[in-house]
Amino acid sequence: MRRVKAFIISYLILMGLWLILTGFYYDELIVGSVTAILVSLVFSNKLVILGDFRINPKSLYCSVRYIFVFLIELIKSSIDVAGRVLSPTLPINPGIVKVRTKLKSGIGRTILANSITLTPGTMTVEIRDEFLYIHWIDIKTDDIDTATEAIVSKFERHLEVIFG
Amino acid sequence: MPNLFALILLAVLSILAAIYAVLTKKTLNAVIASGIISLSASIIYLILAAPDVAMTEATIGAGLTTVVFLYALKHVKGGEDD
Amino acid sequence: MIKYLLTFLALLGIGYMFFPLVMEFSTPTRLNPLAEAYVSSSVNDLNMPNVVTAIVVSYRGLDTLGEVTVLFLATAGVGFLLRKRNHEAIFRRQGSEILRIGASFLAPLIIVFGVYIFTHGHLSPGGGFQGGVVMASGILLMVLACKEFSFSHNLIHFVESLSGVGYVLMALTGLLLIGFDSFLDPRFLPKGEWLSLFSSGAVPIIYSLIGLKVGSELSSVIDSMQTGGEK
Amino acid sequence: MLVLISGVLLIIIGIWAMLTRKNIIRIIIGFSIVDTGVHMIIVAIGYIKNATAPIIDSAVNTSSDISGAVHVNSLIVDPVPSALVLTAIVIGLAVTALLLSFAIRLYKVSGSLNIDDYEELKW
Repeated sequence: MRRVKAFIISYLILMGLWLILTGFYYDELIVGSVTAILVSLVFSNKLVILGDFRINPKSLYCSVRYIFVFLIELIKSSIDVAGRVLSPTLPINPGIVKVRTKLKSGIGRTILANSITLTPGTMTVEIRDEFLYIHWIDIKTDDIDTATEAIVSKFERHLEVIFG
Repeated sequence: MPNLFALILLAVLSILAAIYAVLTKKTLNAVIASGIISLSASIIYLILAAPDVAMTEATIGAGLTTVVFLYALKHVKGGEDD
Repeated sequence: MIKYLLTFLALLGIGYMFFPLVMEFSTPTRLNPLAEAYVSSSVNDLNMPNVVTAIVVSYRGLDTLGEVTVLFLATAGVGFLLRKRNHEAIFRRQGSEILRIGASFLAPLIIVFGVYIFTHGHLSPGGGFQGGVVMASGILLMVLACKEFSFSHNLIHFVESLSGVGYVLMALTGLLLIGFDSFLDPRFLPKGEWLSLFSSGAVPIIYSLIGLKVGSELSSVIDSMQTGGEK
Repeated sequence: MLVLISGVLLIIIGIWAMLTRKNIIRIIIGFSIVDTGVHMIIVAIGYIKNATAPIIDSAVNTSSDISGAVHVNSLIVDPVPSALVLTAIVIGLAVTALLLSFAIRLYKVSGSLNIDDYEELKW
């Protein structure tokens, strides 16, 4: 069941890429479908991770909301880091903190780590079991739970609904 | 005119990278310099209105050739033998 | 000292050989008759916008067949020189979880992009060689990121043989259907509509077969270089 | 013209590398530089001033006569050198890979990359 779901999702993603590249024509649809089905079949062992995606109204709502949450965080932290760079005293205190994540599925953890990396000021260095090691431009605390609250939880809340 | 300026810049860049590839002591640096030559050559082809050749040079010359060289360097332990 | 002098003289001689080429060269202002003929027959005969593809696949198709043969021989040579002595897996460090999942998510997208490049070789820049290399770079990403990833050699060899045989069969079909002097002639399929995917005869099919062949051959070159004949 | 000169210079630099270096990998790098130089020369010969790419789409001015045959009116670059270089680049990669695998074999057999250490073929 998980494999079938992963197959359908990967087919939709590959077909979406094909239609973005070509435009919506009858003959492009045929060739694109054949290509997407073949590639999904060949990579089905690897793409089985996509089966973690939950398809229900709540998770779709959360996916859309996650994009906005991410964009807002991106803008907020960009302004923060720009302010630090421009201020003459250079108020930075860099270092690596350890945080905990509750996410189990691999693709959810990858999206979490990439979101943390993409927001300026924080960068995921390594991921081991349930711990993420994050390079932070201004360490406020080195306690695991407080750091988790500050960096991870705002993303994790939504990803938990989507991927579990 | 901006095309001519870019052409001069790229031609000079590729020749400098070639001289560096010959003169440098480290083989790894020479490999990366030859990748830079291919990359600037591919942009030159784009300016000379040959997009097919530019695509081929960018993917093969700058991409796969460099990777194949790096794999070879891994097997000859860095290749510093000069 | 004498060695440097000799080298310098040799380089000077080579430079002198190119001297007339550079001095007497003037950028032409219009196409020569051969190119003119290729352009007009590519547009009118084959209904194909990309003239370079028309030359590579159709008018100079025999060159391309020879080139695919050269590529095959070089691949076979690399595989022979760097063959594995025993079939133990060599030690490689495992990539991190983010890298593995990101790579296995990206590689199919890269391969679909490669397929797009070689199926649209007759409409836009690109074609079998470029698309094949893009596909091989997707395979390279998987090989670099995942330790346990061993792409099925049987599948690769199957794709390679199938596309090679298909290419020659396409060439022979032109010979059978059109006439005695039409080896590699793609006009046995309908010309189709201008700028649509199924147009310009059999060119998209031939270029796709070339793309699959180049992609699988370069993937096996990457695999041989990566194992490198470890003892 | 400019590209032509830089192609010639690349060829000369590549041959310089092949003549003076002792390391086999460096000789192969010289070979690939010569390769790029030759491609540059061929592409530069096919260029026509103020021309567009040889792809006949809506950007190119065309007209059709009574019998339906299409004539290309605006200037496009010579497609023949492009097609030749296209195949030459791919063959260049194959030859480079073959040369490198020879170098790896030589290193595995005798543990050296210096061409002065290979004296079996001298007479």
